[in-house]
Amino acid sequence: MTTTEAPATRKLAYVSAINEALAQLMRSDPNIFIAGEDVGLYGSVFGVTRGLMKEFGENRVVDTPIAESGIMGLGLGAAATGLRPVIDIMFMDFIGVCMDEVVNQIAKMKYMFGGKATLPITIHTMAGGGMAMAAQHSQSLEAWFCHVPGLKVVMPSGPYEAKGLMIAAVRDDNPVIVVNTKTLLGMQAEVPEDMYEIPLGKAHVVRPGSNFTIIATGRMVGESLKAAEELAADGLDVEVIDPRTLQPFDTETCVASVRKTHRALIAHEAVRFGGIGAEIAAQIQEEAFDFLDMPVGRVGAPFAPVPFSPVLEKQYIPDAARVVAEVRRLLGRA
Amino acid sequence: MTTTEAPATRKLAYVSAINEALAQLMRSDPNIFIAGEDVGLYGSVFGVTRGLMKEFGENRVVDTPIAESGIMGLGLGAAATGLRPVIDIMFMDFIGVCMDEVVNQIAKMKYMFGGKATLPITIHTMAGGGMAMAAQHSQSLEAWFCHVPGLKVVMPSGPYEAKGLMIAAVRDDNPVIVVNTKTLLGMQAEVPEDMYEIPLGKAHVVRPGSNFTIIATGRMVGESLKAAEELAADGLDVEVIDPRTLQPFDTETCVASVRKTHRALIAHEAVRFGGIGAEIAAQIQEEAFDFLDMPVGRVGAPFAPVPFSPVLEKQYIPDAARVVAEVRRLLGRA
Amino acid sequence: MDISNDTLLDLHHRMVRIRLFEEEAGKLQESGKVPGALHLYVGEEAVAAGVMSHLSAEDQITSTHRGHGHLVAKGGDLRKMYAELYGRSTGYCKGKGGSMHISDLDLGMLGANGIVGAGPPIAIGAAFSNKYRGTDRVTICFFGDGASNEGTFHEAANMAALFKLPVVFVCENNGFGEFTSQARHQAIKDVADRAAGYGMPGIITDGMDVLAVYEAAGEAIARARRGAGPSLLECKTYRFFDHVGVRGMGVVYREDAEVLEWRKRDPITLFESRLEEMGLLTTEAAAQVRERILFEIREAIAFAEASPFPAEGALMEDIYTVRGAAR
Amino acid sequence: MDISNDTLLDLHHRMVRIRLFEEEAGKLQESGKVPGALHLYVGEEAVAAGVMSHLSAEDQITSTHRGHGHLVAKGGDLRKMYAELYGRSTGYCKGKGGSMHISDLDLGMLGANGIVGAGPPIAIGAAFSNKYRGTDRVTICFFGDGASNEGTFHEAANMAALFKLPVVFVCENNGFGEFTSQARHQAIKDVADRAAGYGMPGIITDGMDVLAVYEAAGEAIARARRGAGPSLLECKTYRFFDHVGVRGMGVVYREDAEVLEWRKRDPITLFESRLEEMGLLTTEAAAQVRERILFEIREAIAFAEASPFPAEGALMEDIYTVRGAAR
Ligand SMILES: Cc1ncc(C[n+]2csc(CCOP(=O)(O)OP(=O)(O)O)c2C)c(N)n1
Ligand SMILES: Cc1ncc(C[n+]2csc(CCOP(=O)(O)OP(=O)(O)O)c2C)c(N)n1
Ligand SMILES: [Mg+2]
Ligand SMILES: [Mg+2]
Repeated sequence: MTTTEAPATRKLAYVSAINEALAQLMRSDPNIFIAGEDVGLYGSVFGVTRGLMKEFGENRVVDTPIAESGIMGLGLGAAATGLRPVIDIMFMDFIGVCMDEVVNQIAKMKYMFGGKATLPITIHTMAGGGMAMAAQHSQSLEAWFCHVPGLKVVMPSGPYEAKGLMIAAVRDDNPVIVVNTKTLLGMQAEVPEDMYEIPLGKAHVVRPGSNFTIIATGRMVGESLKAAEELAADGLDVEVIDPRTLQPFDTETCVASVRKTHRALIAHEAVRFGGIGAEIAAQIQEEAFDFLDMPVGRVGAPFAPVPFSPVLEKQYIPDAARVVAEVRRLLGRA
Repeated sequence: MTTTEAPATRKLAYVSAINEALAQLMRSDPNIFIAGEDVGLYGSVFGVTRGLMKEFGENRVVDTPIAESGIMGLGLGAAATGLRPVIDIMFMDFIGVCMDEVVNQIAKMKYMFGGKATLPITIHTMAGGGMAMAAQHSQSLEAWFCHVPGLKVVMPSGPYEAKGLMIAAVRDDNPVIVVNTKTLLGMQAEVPEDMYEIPLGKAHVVRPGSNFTIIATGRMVGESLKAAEELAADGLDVEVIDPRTLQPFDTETCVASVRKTHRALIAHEAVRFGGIGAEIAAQIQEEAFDFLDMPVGRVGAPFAPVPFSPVLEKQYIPDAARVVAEVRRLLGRA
Repeated sequence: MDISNDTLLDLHHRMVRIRLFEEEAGKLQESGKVPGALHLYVGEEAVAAGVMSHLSAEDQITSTHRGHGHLVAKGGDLRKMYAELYGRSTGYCKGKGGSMHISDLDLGMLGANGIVGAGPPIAIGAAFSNKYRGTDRVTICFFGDGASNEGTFHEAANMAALFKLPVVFVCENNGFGEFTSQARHQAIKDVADRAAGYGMPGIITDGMDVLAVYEAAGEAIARARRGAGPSLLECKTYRFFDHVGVRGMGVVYREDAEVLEWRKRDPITLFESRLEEMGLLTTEAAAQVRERILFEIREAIAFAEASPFPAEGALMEDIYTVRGAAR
Repeated sequence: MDISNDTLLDLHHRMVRIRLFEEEAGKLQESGKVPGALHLYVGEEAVAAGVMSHLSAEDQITSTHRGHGHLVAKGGDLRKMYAELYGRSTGYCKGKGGSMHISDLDLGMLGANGIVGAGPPIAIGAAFSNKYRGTDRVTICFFGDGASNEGTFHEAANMAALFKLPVVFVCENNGFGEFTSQARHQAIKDVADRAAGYGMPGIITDGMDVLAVYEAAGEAIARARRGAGPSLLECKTYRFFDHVGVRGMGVVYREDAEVLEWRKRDPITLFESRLEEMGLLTTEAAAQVRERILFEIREAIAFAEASPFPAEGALMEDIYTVRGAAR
């Protein structure tokens, strides 16, 4: 864990950052293995495990049948007996077919057994739309898992976060769901070469600001930064916060920001109704009620399945423009 | 649909109200059938389908193997081809094993097919703790489904609601999840003998009040009524609202109440973090910000799996006392 | 086997129609005109054609992510199909579903599906419905060798056998689940071996020979129609293209030689030779069939391209059925 | 079969220990002392005893909702077991799990489970782990005839065979899934018939005959240990009590005559006759075994009753592992 290393000069794509994290983790701990559909020979359909089977062999990079409940159980049983599995679920949408293993088994085993089980298991998956993959390959379902005691949930917003959160997730002794975003896979940023952890449960102030707070997850962090630039023209000095971990949630950092700025909006790609933004908004008004100048706003997808047609999908998926518009609406400037 | 009939004089248990609704529905429409584990010969482990197989036969009251994905698919395929299935999932916790069918298939088929499918399917299940059934037989997971476009979600709070919402759910041409509460099954109340529908999407003001609003779901409606009585001693005139339907949510009725009372709290049995209370709180502060005298409060289960031991379970499950305490805390009177 | 000349030519026509539809779709995607992921059916035409020629529009099928072939074989309207791939409002799903959700309920096509293994539970539901309503309609469930490892297949197969539902499970065993060969995803050679574990017949047939499929499917379907219960029909086939898109050679997960070997048994070429031997088809006649279909395809693509994208309001429509608005 | 007298008496002891544990548990529940749902193992003792006597604490098992028998047979501490049923802090799960989640990881008992069919995926994970670490440890997956219809069984069985995992799937076929007889939940008579569909041996044995179970399990376990892969062992048995709780007669879903017929083949009585024939047990010796176990049970119940309930703070403990706190 070396978060204080000399600054990296190297740029890496998001997909490579994940890949590097996994390779370094596997080199550092022989108990770590990866299992999932086409993670081995093919290197995963998203390329996140490319080259790993070659380096670590079939026993540690396991191509599985298409059987997500079986795969998830494989991870659970292995974790309960001393290994440290990384289970890859190709698209987050597919987690429905192994929901019981995640929610009733993995999340609860420790508690049900009176604390005696330790389950250092990482579930890695890809969320989000924007690729014309329609309703069953584009969802962001993180809110479900944030509602389940026993799980941790992280959502990287860029290559640096993708690597650091993956390392922290795998090293954590609890079940952690890593929700990566497929449209970010090509995004480039500076990523240290050494292994570093981004601590779970700590939010990151990506852009400091004084009179408006945007709390954004995953892809919406970048969109919110763009929105912040645009809103600067309105005289707004926007603080952008990336919670990085959604469960446990860093209420403190977010509330401290809102106490300073008096205004807040939460932005995520998931459906707005019942998304994590609802919880964050509820918490902010609970903890910073007297500081708020206006209601806490929310930007999320409308209440519809993700449509296929790119024209519809563009209307569907939240972006910087949507954030700007909502901020202006809240401020009565639209 | 005869909601305006002469008042009933007959009392019925919650379980019998469900049973009567199902029997009347099946008599009225030969396309309605029920499928689930032990719903036939045994009449369901909760007794909700007792006597139905005798009256309607094995073809319409179908005992299935233990195979929830299969059962849910059976309902989906039957609904898509003209029948009106009621699918029984014994405990709500088990819905994890057929989550894909509910969320990726049933909820989305209509939209994915450009509107051409009609899926009049009702999913009936039992939620809630209080019976020392531990972590996998006691959950309230309605928030998951409220986050999924394409589904409707109802949560009856008493026998009257159990019957009227079931009839409305089955007659509705959309997938509706009916979340009943197992600890309410013995509750008695007046229930009309005829078939009546409680309209989906309409909240009910159970107890009018002037200076505090409690929005409560399922079992917490009764608990909140008790809390209201107790809070009357504090000089509070509490309005208790039962949304009855959680998706679509009747924001209007709730917001109107809060604009009048200026103070609100949401109470549900589900885990507080990410529960439907978060969404309701977020909406209220969005729509009634200037009317609020204090933050919108929330009562829900703590962030833990449901424990087995009755002493722990009692600490875990929200009740009237918890509501009273939270209201007092919010008002600075605790 | 008792099979009319008309049926023979119809089988041929169905196969060629699939092939050309898919080849054009692949080109459209490669040229960037059609967005999203396309799972093409090229190489497996004999399965869809052989099965579908026993069905009417009132018989249902459930499909997979690789669903174009099924819909074309069931008589799908190519205009609506291309329009859907293009994401236009005139498409089968008004542009909301795309390739992975293409469907035509009027033809009994209950949808392609983006979830592997989602079909079998839906299929038994349709079959249950047919039985419940006292019809002799049958439901075909298409699924892959990869999908045969999903729990949903197991649950549905068991229920189908138990309830003697009029359903036929057609396994399109093309030797791969995505990029994983059958030998690397299951310890058995024949998916049909699983049938006995549910109490239904398991039949293996040559999925490159449309007549073999036609005959085997005919028996299984007849069995289902007469109330004798479900069957599992495994068709050994091969996908010539890649899992997604067109390129099928020079890939890491299979040898080019293997592809070439299978291509020697191209179901269309095989069947055309047979028809020629039988004196039912000449090279010219075959070319004419192709021409006619290409004409239909070109017209369909033009239709698609001329069609409007979904209007702004469309996004929030078709999520719920409004009372009284539908059936 | 090569089996020592010690082992024979040990098998007997295990069975009686289960029986008496369960009978007492049933009484405690009927008297209202023990809350929640109890799924008792009475009638099926030969299965747990016959399998478990091949295992050490380093071999794992996954269990079901009907899990007491498995834990008792694996050497579970009756004090911690009763304390758990009572919801006390001294219980196996500190009172947080109860009957349906009773577990002892130190004994390799990976938990009873409230979800039917949850065991098989977990079992293959433990087996994978044993293989990964190069041990010769074996994992036993107990599951019911009802559970054999869940997709999870199918997925796990396929993966186990594919990866040649050291696991034995032991189907406790007691003829019912809850209140539904086997004939009403699957179209096959023998769950073992499913083994072939995965490429593993399927063996049927008399689940009321502890020696038959012992022998069949011994072979399957040896096979797993030597790296030859998984097996499916079906034990035909019967539950004497009701699905939940004690009353097993006068119920709507089965005939009393059927219960009585099976009770004639009570696994303990059968085995005691056999041991008597072999001159290894007398009526008095059997009574002494019972007495000793009852003594252990009474002591365990007293321990449970004297144990404290979980303290207030316990509710929010044991949800997450704090770094450095555990392994
Ligand atoms: C539940 C689920 N898991 C994984 C995938 C990703 N996926 C799409 S197609 C496919 C392979 C399916 O193989 P098979 O069933 O043999 O069909 P084929 O593609 O060979 O026609 C996979 C793994 C998915 N769509 N759904
Ligand atoms: C996923 C799921 N579905 C349904 C249930 C309810 N249930 C508990 S035990 C049981 C019967 C299980 O039958 P079987 O596997 O044969 O075990 P047995 O009870 O006969 O030992 C059922 C349906 C459950 N606990 N989990
Ligand atoms: Mg395949
Ligand atoms: Mg059973």
